[in-house]
Amino acid sequence: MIEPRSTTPGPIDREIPSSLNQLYQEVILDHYRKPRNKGQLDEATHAITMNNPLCGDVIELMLRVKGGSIAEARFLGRGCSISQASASMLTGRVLGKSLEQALELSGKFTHLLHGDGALLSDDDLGDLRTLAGVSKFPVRIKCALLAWNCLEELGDGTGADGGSG
Amino acid sequence: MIEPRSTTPGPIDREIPSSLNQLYQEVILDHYRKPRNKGQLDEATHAITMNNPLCGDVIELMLRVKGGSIAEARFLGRGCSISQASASMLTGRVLGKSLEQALELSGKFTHLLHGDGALLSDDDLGDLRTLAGVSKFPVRIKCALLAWNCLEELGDGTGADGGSG
Amino acid sequence: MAAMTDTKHATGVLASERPPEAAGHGWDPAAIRAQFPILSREVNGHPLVYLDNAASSQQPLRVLNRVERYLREEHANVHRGVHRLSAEATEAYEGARRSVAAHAGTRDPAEIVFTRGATEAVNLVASSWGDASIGTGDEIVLTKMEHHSNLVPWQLLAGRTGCKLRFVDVTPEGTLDLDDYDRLLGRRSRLVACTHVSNSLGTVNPVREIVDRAHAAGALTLIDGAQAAPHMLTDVAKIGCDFYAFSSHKMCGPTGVGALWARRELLEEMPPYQGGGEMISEVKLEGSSWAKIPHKFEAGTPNISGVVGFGEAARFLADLGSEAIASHEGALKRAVLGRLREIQGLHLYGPREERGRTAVFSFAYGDVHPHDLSTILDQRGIAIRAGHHCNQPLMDHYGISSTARASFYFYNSPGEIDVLCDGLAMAAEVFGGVA
Amino acid sequence: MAAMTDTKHATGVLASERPPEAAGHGWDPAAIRAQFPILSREVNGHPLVYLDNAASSQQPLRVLNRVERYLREEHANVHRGVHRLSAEATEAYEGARRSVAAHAGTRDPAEIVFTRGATEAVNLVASSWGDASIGTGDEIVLTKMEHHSNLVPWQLLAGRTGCKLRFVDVTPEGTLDLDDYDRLLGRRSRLVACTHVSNSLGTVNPVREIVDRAHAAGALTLIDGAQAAPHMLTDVAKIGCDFYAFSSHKMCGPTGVGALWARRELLEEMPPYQGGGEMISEVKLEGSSWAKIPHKFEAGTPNISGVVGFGEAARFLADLGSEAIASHEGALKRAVLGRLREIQGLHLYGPREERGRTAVFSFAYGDVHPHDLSTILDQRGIAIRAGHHCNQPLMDHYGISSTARASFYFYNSPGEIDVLCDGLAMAAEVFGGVA
Ligand SMILES: Cc1ncc(COP(=O)(O)O)c(C=O)c1O
Ligand SMILES: Cc1ncc(COP(=O)(O)O)c(C=O)c1O
Ligand code: FES
Ligand code: FES
Repeated sequence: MIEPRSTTPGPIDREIPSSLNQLYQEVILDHYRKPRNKGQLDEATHAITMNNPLCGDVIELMLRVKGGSIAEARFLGRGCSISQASASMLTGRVLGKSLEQALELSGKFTHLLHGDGALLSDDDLGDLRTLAGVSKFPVRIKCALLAWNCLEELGDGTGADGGSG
Repeated sequence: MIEPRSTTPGPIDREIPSSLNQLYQEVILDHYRKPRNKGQLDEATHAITMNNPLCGDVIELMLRVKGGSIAEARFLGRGCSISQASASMLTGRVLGKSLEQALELSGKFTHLLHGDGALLSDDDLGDLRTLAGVSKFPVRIKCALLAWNCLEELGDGTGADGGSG
Repeated sequence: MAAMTDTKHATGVLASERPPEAAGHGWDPAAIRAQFPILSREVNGHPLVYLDNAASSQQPLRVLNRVERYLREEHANVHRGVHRLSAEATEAYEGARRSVAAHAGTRDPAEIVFTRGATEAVNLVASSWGDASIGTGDEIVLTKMEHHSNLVPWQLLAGRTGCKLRFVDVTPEGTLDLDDYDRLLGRRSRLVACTHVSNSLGTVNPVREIVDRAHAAGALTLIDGAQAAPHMLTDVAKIGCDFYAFSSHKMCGPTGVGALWARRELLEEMPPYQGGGEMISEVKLEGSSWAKIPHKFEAGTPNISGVVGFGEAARFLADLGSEAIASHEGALKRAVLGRLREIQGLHLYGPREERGRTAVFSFAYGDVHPHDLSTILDQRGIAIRAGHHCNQPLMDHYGISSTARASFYFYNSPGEIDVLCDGLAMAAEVFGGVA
Repeated sequence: MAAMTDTKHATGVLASERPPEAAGHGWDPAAIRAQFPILSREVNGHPLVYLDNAASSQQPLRVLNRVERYLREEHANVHRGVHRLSAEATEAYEGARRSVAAHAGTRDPAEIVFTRGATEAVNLVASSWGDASIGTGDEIVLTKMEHHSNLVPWQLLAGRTGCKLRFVDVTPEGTLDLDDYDRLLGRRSRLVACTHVSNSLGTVNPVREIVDRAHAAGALTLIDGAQAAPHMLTDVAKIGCDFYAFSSHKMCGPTGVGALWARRELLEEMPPYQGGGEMISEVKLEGSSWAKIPHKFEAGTPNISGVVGFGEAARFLADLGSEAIASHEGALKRAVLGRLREIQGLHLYGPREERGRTAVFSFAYGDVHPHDLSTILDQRGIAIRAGHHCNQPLMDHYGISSTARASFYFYNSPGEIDVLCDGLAMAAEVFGGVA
């Protein structure tokens, strides 16, 4: 019979792997726990809800576009730290941009997540660069892109419902 | 590229395996090619059709029971040499027997096919003993038993339709 | 490649060559682990700690080797063939049916229909029995803890027939509310379909009781045994149910195969399920007649090698013995419960005591999202599952969208519990503490 | 056991380690045979001569080893998992989908739905597309040479919907009567379901022509490719059909897996098939929404190892090359036709010339019943099939109940033709001559 509690053979390596430290940086956890611009946007001109097939988590992205540029951005929904941080950062970085410019940013961000290191020096990405660590965790890239997929759908026009969120 | 016609490596063993000679004895092939009592039995008191799940072949067995004993037996259907020979022999061996006695014979025959060598000296089985070779070919036992399964169904009373075949 | 792998797992090969030792009498954890080649794999520089057994178990050498022998020496299409390979393949296939029948607790192998898995077994019943027997106004009683595989097929049936689905409530402790069950059961109830063991909570439901009450109300019963069969809790004769569904890949067997057990009379009455080869007796252009059970329900070439492996898995478990498995898993369960209770911020769903549960543990860990937790543990080689576990309505019931789930099997070791707890501590550190 | 087997088949292992040699450029029959461990087996003291390939083919080491590696190193349940094994298993599974898509001739892997086999693929279409699209008065055009798997599902659909089945006649040479086809096609035709290659006769049907005429009449088309895919005749883009069904186990892959290819728009419109895990997007007690294609049609844990092997088989065939396979099989076909013509009392069904047929040969041999012939040949290690080959209506058409069938694959050798002919001579002797 086995003992209900035994010791593992050999000492356990207690150090946190650097890949994890790079993934879960303080900035990211901060956005996760205190997301910016999370809430309903009553005067949204564009809104869409998308779901992450990996986990079923859902994000709703709402934009108010005024005079050709994004005047306000908010999001709702729940998910992991990566998806929440990414959404939170998105709502800050797209302000003042046209939808086109926002899509360009989305393209860059996607490349960053797929390991394009050159983008680490692209200031347009701002704090989004702290999410570069996700590139080492391929199954989690969908998390980081969830809010951005919403943006892309909105940019394509297909998701715009022109009314309230 | 391969040659359209080549020779096999090494000489081919041309001798017929003894198991085959025992299986396809002349008596059996003779019953196959000249089945006895094959045809419609218009005055049948018992008749049933059964199918062999191995191959889909079908045998219809018809009996005329008079005064408690089998006065006439005929069969129809098609199948392999073993099933045809077995049916042909059945129609000969059960004559004059009561249904009960016929079922007893069926039991013996079944044991013979499952390898009970002692039955080789049982005269009641008669030429059915030439089918003992089937025991070496387990998948073919169903062939040898097809007509006998009809008999057993009739004996159980379930298959009797008391009228014409 | 095969040869290389064998050299690498030499101990495993040895273990497979002395089955009597691994089987039954003295339970030798090391010998048992050695039977499972994948357990000696490393992940991210750490020994694999595989705690995702409720999703799919691993296969022992006995099963791998049996399947390999089948493929290297015996493969041909089954049934109706005269040549040797076909006869051998058929015997291997039908022999496996006998082993799986024994595992399910029936003496009649014809009561076992091979399917792709538990999911297809439920779909088979919904489609064959359901479409023939269910109409508008009829009710099917399910529970709020059903796996999607024992829920969606009934939703689809309801869409086709207009029948109504009713759902037995789940208590805060994660057990079925049997009073609610009594309220729902009524003269319109035609079927009660209920899981034997919850794949998220580990709850072992009182299936005998559930079946008896259903029968008293005149309803048939389907028990989803996907999470029970691996632990040898399956005994259809004792449970008294009408249908029982389970999967090979959760009980040390291959993927792509499972079984529906059903009472012979039911199977005989039910119309066929899919059409094709093997399931017919006679085919004419104008119409066809059907083969006897179980073949009536097995259209087309089956998963022969999968079935052969499934049979070997059933024999492997039988050789280990249900008591030995239960006692080892019980010890693991006790130990895990003790340790998890000590961990700050960890909230366990489902039964908090040993009784009435298996060694499947779903939990929340502070505000660490289950997927983040799984990513972190994976860096230590620990495989847990994060998500809704195909139990979205149960998640809704708890007001959550996912849990972290660690599910143990008999080949897990107490040492792996330590590694898990250590991983949880590391996750707390990564997240700067858990609330 | 695995280790022993490997030692025994050492040449095979070597061959598997240098795929480039076996693949493409020079066709080395010995190296190719060495890839298939079962081909070095003996039956009744004779080397196995496996001529039952139309029923099921054998698996090469490449496939066996890929599956074994999967099971020993990568197995976990697919999709939605975060931990390493689950990610690897998912990649292996979805990678196989890409390989199978390439084999079918599509660039869109989402157009490939994995099923248990060709039979289930047809049933899927009959159930999902059929129940949603077909009503009383509609007609489905089939042919008299369909395998039961492409006939019975439509009979069952006709039973559910009241639609009518029409059957294209077969000429004495075993080809489709296209004039009859034209007569049957009409404005009520909703679907034409036709086999690409006949499993009994070897006839290669003019599928492009059949599809074009169906489309002109406004009907969709399903091509049963079970006997075409093994010979790399499958190219859905060129054929232009709407559905295409095939099986892994007939093309060097595992049993229990096959594929339905269908045009993306059709799959997207079609309602789900079975309900359960994997196929959902969101599940509520009251109702559910579905996953994107192809997952919408793959309920439950799939045959993961089977799919992985299927993908490897598709790559194996691609590496051999369709031209090399066609040229080797063409040579075998020529040689067999030449030899069979010389044999007294042998009556060949189906096309008597090379053109428009594969190397599948159904025949009668005097009054020697096909099962007796198979028993006799088996004593020489020769595996042929006797029976109706799931083609009862075609047998009825010829007024027979069964044939003997020898079906060749690319790993067969010319020497095996000699052995077969010799076996036939022996059978004549056993029967005291054939009429
Ligand atoms: C309780 C329960 N039922 C049904 C299933 C479905 O089993 P499978 O995916 O093997 O068809 C599972 C496994 O996922 C399960 O845990
Ligand atoms: C022409 C044809 N269609 C369909 C099938 C059915 O394939 P499976 O049994 O693999 O489902 C077969 C094989 O038996 C076949 O030859
Ligand atoms: S795990 Fe759901 S969004 Fe990241
Ligand atoms: S093969 Fe049909 S009865 Fe023998």
